[in-house]
Amino acid sequence: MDVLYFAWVRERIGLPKERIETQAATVSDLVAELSAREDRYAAAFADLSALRVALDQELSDFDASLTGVREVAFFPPMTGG
Amino acid sequence: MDVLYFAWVRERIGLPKERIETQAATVSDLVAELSAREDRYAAAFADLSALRVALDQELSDFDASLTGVREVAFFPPMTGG
Amino acid sequence: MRIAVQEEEFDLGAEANAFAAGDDANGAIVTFTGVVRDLATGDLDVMEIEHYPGMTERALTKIAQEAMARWCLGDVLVIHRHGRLAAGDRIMMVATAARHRKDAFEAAEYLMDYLKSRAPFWKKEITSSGADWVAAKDEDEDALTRW
Amino acid sequence: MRIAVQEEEFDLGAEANAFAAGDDANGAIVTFTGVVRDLATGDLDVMEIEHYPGMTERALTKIAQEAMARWCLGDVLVIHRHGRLAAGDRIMMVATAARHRKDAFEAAEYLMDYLKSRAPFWKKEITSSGADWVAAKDEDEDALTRW
Repeated sequence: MDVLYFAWVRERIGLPKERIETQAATVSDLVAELSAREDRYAAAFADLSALRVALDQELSDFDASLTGVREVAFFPPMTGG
Repeated sequence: MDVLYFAWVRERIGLPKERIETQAATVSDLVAELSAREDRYAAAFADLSALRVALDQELSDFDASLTGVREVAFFPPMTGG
Repeated sequence: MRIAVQEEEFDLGAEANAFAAGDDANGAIVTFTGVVRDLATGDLDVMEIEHYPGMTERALTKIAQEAMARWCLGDVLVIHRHGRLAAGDRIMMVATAARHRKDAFEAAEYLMDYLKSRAPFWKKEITSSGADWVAAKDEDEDALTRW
Repeated sequence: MRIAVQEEEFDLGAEANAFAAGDDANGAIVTFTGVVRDLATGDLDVMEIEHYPGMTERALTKIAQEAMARWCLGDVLVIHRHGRLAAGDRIMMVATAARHRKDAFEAAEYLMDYLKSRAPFWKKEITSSGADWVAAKDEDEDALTRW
Protein backbone atom coordinates (compact mmCIF):
# COMPACT_ATOMS: atom_id res chain seq x y z
CA MET A 1 0.00 0.00 0.00
CA ASP A 2 1.18 3.56 -0.69
CA VAL A 3 1.46 5.78 2.37
CA LEU A 4 1.68 9.54 1.79
CA TYR A 5 2.63 12.32 4.19
CA PHE A 6 1.92 16.02 3.82
CA ALA A 7 2.98 19.30 5.42
CA TRP A 8 4.72 18.93 8.82
CA VAL A 9 3.96 15.20 8.91
CA ARG A 10 6.03 14.86 5.74
CA GLU A 11 8.78 17.02 7.20
CA ARG A 12 8.86 15.13 10.49
CA ILE A 13 8.94 11.70 8.88
CA GLY A 14 11.33 12.95 6.25
CA LEU A 15 9.69 11.62 3.11
CA PRO A 16 6.57 12.33 1.06
CA LYS A 17 5.63 8.80 0.17
CA GLU A 18 6.60 5.20 0.76
CA ARG A 19 5.38 1.76 -0.16
CA ILE A 20 4.51 -0.38 2.85
CA GLU A 21 3.66 -4.08 3.13
CA THR A 22 1.43 -4.42 6.15
CA GLN A 23 -1.15 -6.70 7.73
CA ALA A 24 -2.65 -3.80 9.72
CA ALA A 25 -6.44 -4.14 9.86
CA THR A 26 -7.22 -0.50 10.66
CA VAL A 27 -5.59 2.90 10.33
CA SER A 28 -4.83 2.84 14.06
CA ASP A 29 -3.04 -0.49 13.66
CA LEU A 30 -0.94 0.99 10.85
CA VAL A 31 -0.11 4.03 12.98
CA ALA A 32 1.00 1.74 15.84
CA GLU A 33 3.12 -0.32 13.44
CA LEU A 34 4.82 2.76 11.96
CA SER A 35 5.32 4.41 15.37
CA ALA A 36 7.09 1.30 16.64
CA ARG A 37 9.50 1.47 13.71
CA GLU A 38 11.43 4.64 14.38
CA ASP A 39 11.34 7.75 16.56
CA ARG A 40 10.53 10.05 13.65
CA TYR A 41 7.27 8.15 13.07
CA ALA A 42 6.49 8.09 16.77
CA ALA A 43 7.06 11.86 16.85
CA ALA A 44 4.82 12.48 13.83
CA PHE A 45 2.02 10.32 15.23
CA ALA A 46 2.35 11.42 18.87
CA ASP A 47 -0.91 13.38 18.89
CA LEU A 48 -3.55 11.85 16.62
CA SER A 49 -6.02 14.64 17.40
CA ALA A 50 -3.69 16.92 15.42
CA LEU A 51 -3.81 14.58 12.40
CA ARG A 52 -6.20 13.71 9.63
CA VAL A 53 -6.22 10.60 7.46
CA ALA A 54 -7.48 9.98 3.94
CA LEU A 55 -8.09 6.53 2.46
CA ASP A 56 -7.93 6.40 -1.32
CA GLN A 57 -8.22 10.21 -1.36
CA GLU A 58 -11.34 10.42 0.81
CA LEU A 59 -11.21 11.79 4.36
CA SER A 60 -11.64 8.98 6.86
CA ASP A 61 -11.12 7.99 10.51
CA PHE A 62 -8.38 6.31 12.47
CA ASP A 63 -10.63 3.36 13.30
CA ALA A 64 -11.50 2.74 9.64
CA SER A 65 -10.64 -0.59 8.03
CA LEU A 66 -7.74 -0.81 5.57
CA THR A 67 -9.28 -3.71 3.65
CA GLY A 68 -8.98 -3.04 -0.06
CA VAL A 69 -7.30 0.36 0.50
CA ARG A 70 -4.45 1.19 -1.88
CA GLU A 71 -3.47 4.67 -0.69
CA VAL A 72 -3.33 6.07 2.85
CA ALA A 73 -2.41 9.69 3.51
CA PHE A 74 -1.61 11.40 6.82
CA PHE A 75 -1.61 15.16 7.22
CA PRO A 76 -2.51 17.99 9.60
CA PRO A 77 -5.90 19.79 9.44
CA MET A 78 -6.21 21.60 6.13
CA THR A 79 -5.59 25.31 5.80
CA GLY A 80 -6.66 26.15 2.27
CA GLY A 81 -8.66 29.09 1.03
CA MET B 1 -41.36 73.80 -2.15
CA ASP B 2 -40.31 71.42 -4.92
CA VAL B 3 -42.40 68.27 -5.23
CA LEU B 4 -40.93 65.38 -7.22
CA TYR B 5 -42.60 62.25 -8.55
CA PHE B 6 -40.90 59.05 -9.70
CA ALA B 7 -41.79 55.84 -11.55
CA TRP B 8 -45.55 55.19 -11.85
CA VAL B 9 -46.35 58.10 -9.55
CA ARG B 10 -44.69 60.40 -12.08
CA GLU B 11 -46.54 58.71 -14.94
CA ARG B 12 -49.91 58.90 -13.20
CA ILE B 13 -49.56 62.55 -12.24
CA GLY B 14 -48.02 63.34 -15.61
CA LEU B 15 -45.01 65.36 -14.56
CA PRO B 16 -41.70 64.73 -12.82
CA LYS B 17 -41.52 67.87 -10.73
CA GLU B 18 -43.47 70.96 -9.79
CA ARG B 19 -43.15 73.95 -7.53
CA ILE B 20 -45.94 74.19 -4.97
CA GLU B 21 -46.85 76.97 -2.55
CA THR B 22 -48.53 75.29 0.40
CA GLN B 23 -49.36 75.81 4.06
CA ALA B 24 -49.57 72.01 4.64
CA ALA B 25 -48.09 71.14 8.03
CA THR B 26 -47.38 67.48 7.34
CA VAL B 27 -46.85 65.18 4.36
CA SER B 28 -50.39 63.83 4.84
CA ASP B 29 -51.77 67.36 4.67
CA LEU B 30 -49.89 67.93 1.42
CA VAL B 31 -51.22 64.65 0.00
CA ALA B 32 -54.78 65.67 0.90
CA GLU B 33 -54.27 69.08 -0.68
CA LEU B 34 -52.89 67.59 -3.93
CA SER B 35 -55.53 64.83 -4.07
CA ALA B 36 -58.29 67.47 -3.82
CA ARG B 37 -56.83 69.30 -6.80
CA GLU B 38 -57.36 66.86 -9.66
CA ASP B 39 -58.26 63.24 -10.30
CA ARG B 40 -54.77 62.30 -11.49
CA TYR B 41 -53.39 63.27 -8.05
CA ALA B 42 -56.19 61.45 -6.26
CA ALA B 43 -55.44 58.35 -8.39
CA ALA B 44 -51.71 58.51 -7.64
CA PHE B 45 -52.26 58.95 -3.89
CA ALA B 46 -55.20 56.50 -3.58
CA ASP B 47 -53.17 53.88 -1.68
CA LEU B 48 -50.54 55.42 0.56
CA SER B 49 -49.31 51.98 1.66
CA ALA B 50 -48.01 51.59 -1.91
CA LEU B 51 -46.06 54.85 -1.67
CA ARG B 52 -42.91 56.13 -0.08
CA VAL B 53 -41.96 59.71 0.66
CA ALA B 54 -38.58 61.42 0.97
CA LEU B 55 -38.04 64.84 2.56
CA ASP B 56 -34.93 66.65 1.39
CA GLN B 57 -33.68 63.36 -0.04
CA GLU B 58 -34.09 61.33 3.14
CA LEU B 59 -36.77 58.63 3.47
CA SER B 60 -39.49 59.80 5.82
CA ASP B 61 -43.10 59.19 6.86
CA PHE B 62 -46.48 60.56 5.87
CA ASP B 63 -47.01 62.06 9.32
CA ALA B 64 -43.70 63.92 9.22
CA SER B 65 -43.68 67.71 9.50
CA LEU B 66 -42.91 69.82 6.42
CA THR B 67 -41.43 72.67 8.43
CA GLY B 68 -38.22 73.80 6.76
CA VAL B 69 -38.47 71.16 4.03
CA ARG B 70 -37.47 72.33 0.56
CA GLU B 71 -37.93 69.14 -1.46
CA VAL B 72 -40.60 66.43 -1.16
CA ALA B 73 -40.55 63.32 -3.34
CA PHE B 74 -43.22 60.65 -3.79
CA PHE B 75 -42.48 57.27 -5.31
CA PRO B 76 -43.30 53.55 -5.09
CA PRO B 77 -41.13 51.13 -3.06
CA MET B 78 -37.65 50.94 -4.54
CA THR B 79 -36.58 48.11 -6.81
CA GLY B 80 -32.85 48.62 -7.32
CA GLY B 81 -30.10 46.05 -7.25
CA MET C 1 -14.82 53.82 -0.62
CA ARG C 2 -16.23 54.58 -4.06
CA ILE C 3 -19.87 55.13 -5.04
CA ALA C 4 -20.70 55.46 -8.74
CA VAL C 5 -24.15 56.11 -10.20
CA GLN C 6 -23.86 56.07 -13.95
CA GLU C 7 -25.63 55.45 -17.24
CA GLU C 8 -22.64 53.91 -19.05
CA GLU C 9 -21.74 50.27 -18.66
CA PHE C 10 -18.91 49.14 -16.39
CA ASP C 11 -16.34 46.39 -16.82
CA LEU C 12 -16.81 43.91 -13.98
CA GLY C 13 -13.37 42.41 -14.51
CA ALA C 14 -11.55 45.74 -14.62
CA GLU C 15 -13.45 46.97 -11.56
CA ALA C 16 -12.76 43.75 -9.64
CA ASN C 17 -9.06 43.86 -10.48
CA ALA C 18 -8.71 47.53 -9.57
CA PHE C 19 -10.60 46.97 -6.31
CA ALA C 20 -8.55 43.90 -5.37
CA ALA C 21 -5.28 45.69 -6.13
CA GLY C 22 -5.69 47.74 -2.95
CA ASP C 23 -4.28 47.09 0.49
CA ASP C 24 -2.38 43.80 1.09
CA ALA C 25 -4.02 43.60 4.51
CA ASN C 26 -7.29 42.61 2.86
CA GLY C 27 -7.17 38.84 2.56
CA ALA C 28 -10.79 38.55 1.42
CA ILE C 29 -12.51 40.22 -1.52
CA VAL C 30 -16.21 39.65 -2.26
CA THR C 31 -18.03 40.98 -5.31
CA PHE C 32 -21.70 40.83 -6.16
CA THR C 33 -22.88 41.63 -9.67
CA GLY C 34 -26.49 42.04 -10.72
CA VAL C 35 -27.39 41.12 -14.29
CA VAL C 36 -30.61 41.96 -16.18
CA ARG C 37 -32.56 38.70 -16.45
CA ASP C 38 -34.79 38.12 -19.41
CA LEU C 39 -38.47 37.49 -18.66
CA ALA C 40 -39.81 33.93 -18.49
CA THR C 41 -41.43 34.68 -21.84
CA GLY C 42 -38.03 35.63 -23.28
CA ASP C 43 -39.28 38.90 -24.77
CA LEU C 44 -37.70 41.64 -22.70
CA ASP C 45 -36.80 44.47 -25.05
CA VAL C 46 -35.52 46.96 -22.53
CA MET C 47 -35.12 47.26 -18.79
CA GLU C 48 -35.41 50.95 -17.94
CA ILE C 49 -33.97 52.06 -14.62
CA GLU C 50 -35.14 55.37 -13.21
CA HIS C 51 -33.49 56.95 -10.21
CA TYR C 52 -33.58 60.08 -8.03
CA PRO C 53 -30.41 62.05 -8.81
CA GLY C 54 -28.94 63.45 -5.63
CA MET C 55 -30.81 61.19 -3.25
CA THR C 56 -29.37 58.09 -4.93
CA GLU C 57 -25.78 59.08 -4.21
CA ARG C 58 -26.70 60.11 -0.64
CA ALA C 59 -28.53 56.85 0.04
CA LEU C 60 -25.74 54.65 -1.37
CA THR C 61 -23.07 56.59 0.53
CA LYS C 62 -25.04 56.21 3.75
CA ILE C 63 -25.46 52.45 3.21
CA ALA C 64 -21.76 52.02 2.45
CA GLN C 65 -20.73 54.09 5.49
CA GLU C 66 -23.03 52.02 7.68
CA ALA C 67 -21.37 48.84 6.37
CA MET C 68 -17.90 50.28 7.08
CA ALA C 69 -19.04 51.06 10.62
CA ARG C 70 -20.58 47.64 11.29
CA TRP C 71 -17.88 45.39 9.87
CA CYS C 72 -14.11 45.50 9.83
CA LEU C 73 -13.64 46.44 6.18
CA GLY C 74 -10.70 47.75 4.23
CA ASP C 75 -12.74 49.11 1.34
CA VAL C 76 -16.20 49.22 -0.27
CA LEU C 77 -17.26 49.79 -3.87
CA VAL C 78 -20.80 50.37 -5.16
CA ILE C 79 -21.64 50.91 -8.84
CA HIS C 80 -25.25 51.20 -10.02
CA ARG C 81 -26.43 52.01 -13.52
CA HIS C 82 -29.58 53.78 -14.65
CA GLY C 83 -31.16 54.26 -18.07
CA ARG C 84 -31.92 51.64 -20.68
CA LEU C 85 -30.46 48.14 -20.33
CA ALA C 86 -30.94 44.85 -22.18
CA ALA C 87 -31.11 41.25 -20.93
CA GLY C 88 -27.62 40.11 -19.99
CA ASP C 89 -26.41 43.65 -19.23
CA ARG C 90 -24.82 44.23 -15.86
CA ILE C 91 -26.93 46.56 -13.72
CA MET C 92 -24.79 47.02 -10.66
CA MET C 93 -22.03 45.65 -8.52
CA VAL C 94 -20.81 45.90 -4.96
CA ALA C 95 -17.42 44.83 -3.68
CA THR C 96 -16.04 44.51 -0.16
CA ALA C 97 -12.48 43.97 1.05
CA ALA C 98 -11.68 42.75 4.55
CA ARG C 99 -9.07 40.88 6.53
CA HIS C 100 -11.50 38.03 7.08
CA ARG C 101 -14.04 36.42 4.78
CA LYS C 102 -16.92 36.61 7.24
CA ASP C 103 -16.80 40.41 7.29
CA ALA C 104 -16.47 40.62 3.50
CA PHE C 105 -19.44 38.30 2.90
CA GLU C 106 -21.75 39.77 5.51
CA ALA C 107 -21.05 43.34 4.48
CA ALA C 108 -21.68 42.52 0.80
CA GLU C 109 -25.03 40.93 1.68
CA TYR C 110 -25.92 43.90 3.86
CA LEU C 111 -25.07 46.33 1.04
CA MET C 112 -27.26 44.36 -1.37
CA ASP C 113 -30.19 44.08 1.04
CA TYR C 114 -30.21 47.82 1.75
CA LEU C 115 -29.49 48.83 -1.82
CA LYS C 116 -32.50 46.79 -3.00
CA SER C 117 -35.01 48.47 -0.71
CA ARG C 118 -33.50 51.77 0.38
CA ALA C 119 -31.76 53.25 -2.67
CA PRO C 120 -34.13 55.16 -4.98
CA PHE C 121 -34.09 53.07 -8.14
CA TRP C 122 -37.13 51.81 -10.02
CA LYS C 123 -37.12 49.19 -12.75
CA LYS C 124 -39.50 49.06 -15.69
CA GLU C 125 -39.68 46.07 -18.01
CA ILE C 126 -40.55 46.93 -21.59
CA THR C 127 -41.71 44.23 -24.00
CA SER C 128 -43.42 44.36 -27.40
CA SER C 129 -46.73 44.03 -25.56
CA GLY C 130 -46.24 46.85 -23.09
CA ALA C 131 -44.35 48.20 -20.10
CA ASP C 132 -44.55 47.18 -16.45
CA TRP C 133 -42.97 48.65 -13.36
CA VAL C 134 -41.29 45.88 -11.39
CA ALA C 135 -43.08 45.42 -8.06
CA ALA C 136 -41.06 45.43 -4.86
CA LYS C 137 -40.92 42.02 -3.23
CA ASP C 138 -41.95 41.44 0.36
CA GLU C 139 -38.96 39.17 0.76
CA ASP C 140 -36.63 42.08 -0.09
CA GLU C 141 -38.18 44.21 2.64
CA ASP C 142 -38.11 41.23 5.02
CA ALA C 143 -34.41 40.70 4.30
CA LEU C 144 -33.66 43.92 6.21
CA THR C 145 -34.91 42.50 9.48
CA ARG C 146 -31.87 40.28 9.88
CA TRP C 147 -29.47 43.21 10.27
CA MET D 1 -18.84 23.96 -13.35
CA ARG D 2 -15.08 24.43 -13.52
CA ILE D 3 -12.47 23.35 -10.96
CA ALA D 4 -8.87 24.44 -11.49
CA VAL D 5 -5.91 23.55 -9.27
CA GLN D 6 -2.87 25.32 -10.62
CA GLU D 7 0.51 26.77 -9.81
CA GLU D 8 0.30 29.74 -12.19
CA GLU D 9 -1.48 32.93 -11.26
CA PHE D 10 -4.99 33.72 -12.49
CA ASP D 11 -6.56 36.99 -13.60
CA LEU D 12 -9.48 37.71 -11.26
CA GLY D 13 -10.99 40.21 -13.68
CA ALA D 14 -10.75 37.96 -16.73
CA GLU D 15 -12.15 35.01 -14.75
CA ALA D 16 -15.01 37.10 -13.36
CA ASN D 17 -15.91 38.46 -16.79
CA ALA D 18 -15.77 35.02 -18.44
CA PHE D 19 -17.86 33.53 -15.63
CA ALA D 20 -20.46 36.30 -15.73
CA ALA D 21 -20.75 36.06 -19.53
CA GLY D 22 -22.69 32.81 -19.14
CA ASP D 23 -26.42 32.26 -19.05
CA ASP D 24 -28.71 35.34 -19.02
CA ALA D 25 -30.95 33.52 -16.54
CA ASN D 26 -28.37 34.16 -13.82
CA GLY D 27 -29.25 37.53 -12.36
CA ALA D 28 -26.76 37.23 -9.49
CA ILE D 29 -23.02 36.62 -9.63
CA VAL D 30 -20.91 36.37 -6.46
CA THR D 31 -17.14 36.05 -6.40
CA PHE D 32 -14.83 35.50 -3.46
CA THR D 33 -11.10 36.02 -3.86
CA GLY D 34 -8.49 35.07 -1.28
CA VAL D 35 -5.33 37.17 -1.16
CA VAL D 36 -2.05 36.37 0.64
CA ARG D 37 -1.90 38.70 3.63
CA ASP D 38 1.43 39.87 4.91
CA LEU D 39 2.25 39.02 8.53
CA ALA D 40 1.68 41.59 11.28
CA THR D 41 5.46 41.94 11.34
CA GLY D 42 5.45 42.74 7.61
CA ASP D 43 8.21 40.27 6.82
CA LEU D 44 6.52 37.47 4.87
CA ASP D 45 8.95 36.35 2.17
CA VAL D 46 6.95 33.49 0.73
CA MET D 47 3.67 31.69 1.36
CA GLU D 48 4.16 28.11 0.26
CA ILE D 49 1.01 26.12 -0.47
CA GLU D 50 1.29 22.34 -0.51
CA HIS D 51 -1.54 20.15 -1.72
CA TYR D 52 -2.43 16.52 -2.36
CA PRO D 53 -2.63 16.09 -6.15
CA GLY D 54 -5.58 13.91 -7.07
CA MET D 55 -7.42 14.26 -3.79
CA THR D 56 -7.50 18.05 -4.15
CA GLU D 57 -9.44 17.93 -7.42
CA ARG D 58 -11.76 15.23 -6.04
CA ALA D 59 -12.47 17.17 -2.86
CA LEU D 60 -13.12 20.45 -4.68
CA THR D 61 -15.37 18.74 -7.22
CA LYS D 62 -17.35 17.09 -4.44
CA ILE D 63 -17.77 20.40 -2.59
CA ALA D 64 -18.89 22.16 -5.78
CA GLN D 65 -21.33 19.36 -6.65
CA GLU D 66 -22.77 19.50 -3.15
CA ALA D 67 -23.31 23.27 -3.55
CA MET D 68 -25.03 22.72 -6.92
CA ALA D 69 -27.31 20.16 -5.25
CA ARG D 70 -28.19 22.34 -2.25
CA TRP D 71 -28.82 25.66 -3.98
CA CYS D 72 -30.41 26.67 -7.24
CA LEU D 73 -27.26 27.60 -9.12
CA GLY D 74 -26.53 28.18 -12.77
CA ASP D 75 -22.78 27.72 -12.47
CA VAL D 76 -19.85 27.34 -10.07
CA LEU D 77 -16.16 28.13 -10.47
CA VAL D 78 -13.33 27.18 -8.11
CA ILE D 79 -9.68 28.09 -8.73
CA HIS D 80 -6.99 27.34 -6.15
CA ARG D 81 -3.27 27.84 -6.52
CA HIS D 82 -0.41 25.93 -4.96
CA GLY D 83 3.32 26.56 -4.85
CA ARG D 84 5.13 29.72 -3.82
CA LEU D 85 3.19 32.97 -3.42
CA ALA D 86 4.02 36.44 -2.12
CA ALA D 87 2.01 38.91 -0.03
CA GLY D 88 -0.67 40.47 -2.21
CA ASP D 89 -0.84 37.48 -4.57
CA ARG D 90 -4.24 35.96 -5.18
CA ILE D 91 -4.44 32.44 -3.77
CA MET D 92 -7.87 31.31 -4.89
CA MET D 93 -11.30 32.34 -6.01
CA VAL D 94 -14.79 30.89 -6.10
CA ALA D 95 -17.69 32.22 -8.13
CA THR D 96 -21.37 31.34 -8.11
CA ALA D 97 -24.13 32.28 -10.55
CA ALA D 98 -27.81 32.03 -9.66
CA ARG D 99 -31.19 33.51 -10.48
CA HIS D 100 -31.40 35.00 -6.99
CA ARG D 101 -28.78 36.63 -4.81
CA LYS D 102 -29.54 34.57 -1.72
CA ASP D 103 -28.52 31.35 -3.47
CA ALA D 104 -25.42 32.91 -4.97
CA PHE D 105 -24.25 34.32 -1.61
CA GLU D 106 -25.02 31.24 0.48
CA ALA D 107 -23.42 28.85 -1.98
CA ALA D 108 -20.26 30.99 -2.17
CA GLU D 109 -19.98 30.99 1.62
CA TYR D 110 -20.58 27.27 1.73
CA LEU D 111 -17.87 26.67 -0.88
CA MET D 112 -15.43 28.77 1.12
CA ASP D 113 -16.23 27.13 4.45
CA TYR D 114 -15.75 23.63 3.04
CA LEU D 115 -12.77 24.53 0.92
CA LYS D 116 -11.02 25.92 4.04
CA SER D 117 -11.35 22.77 6.11
CA ARG D 118 -11.98 19.91 3.69
CA ALA D 119 -9.76 20.49 0.67
CA PRO D 120 -6.20 19.20 1.16
CA PHE D 121 -4.13 22.38 1.09
CA TRP D 122 -1.57 23.41 3.68
CA LYS D 123 0.00 26.84 4.01
CA LYS D 124 3.50 27.56 5.23
CA GLU D 125 4.71 31.07 6.00
CA ILE D 126 8.38 31.67 5.30
CA THR D 127 10.17 34.68 6.77
CA SER D 128 13.83 35.57 7.17
CA SER D 129 13.64 34.09 10.67
CA GLY D 130 12.15 30.74 9.73
CA ALA D 131 9.16 28.84 8.42
CA ASP D 132 5.85 28.05 10.11
CA TRP D 133 2.95 25.90 9.04
CA VAL D 134 -0.25 27.87 9.41
CA ALA D 135 -2.42 26.27 12.11
CA ALA D 136 -6.03 25.43 11.32
CA LYS D 137 -8.44 27.69 13.20
CA ASP D 138 -11.19 26.29 15.40
CA GLU D 139 -13.52 28.92 13.95
CA ASP D 140 -13.00 27.49 10.46
CA GLU D 141 -14.02 24.02 11.64
CA ASP D 142 -16.92 25.53 13.60
CA ALA D 143 -18.10 27.35 10.46
CA LEU D 144 -19.14 24.00 8.98
CA THR D 145 -21.76 23.40 11.64
CA ARG D 146 -24.09 26.02 10.16
CA TRP D 147 -24.64 24.04 6.97
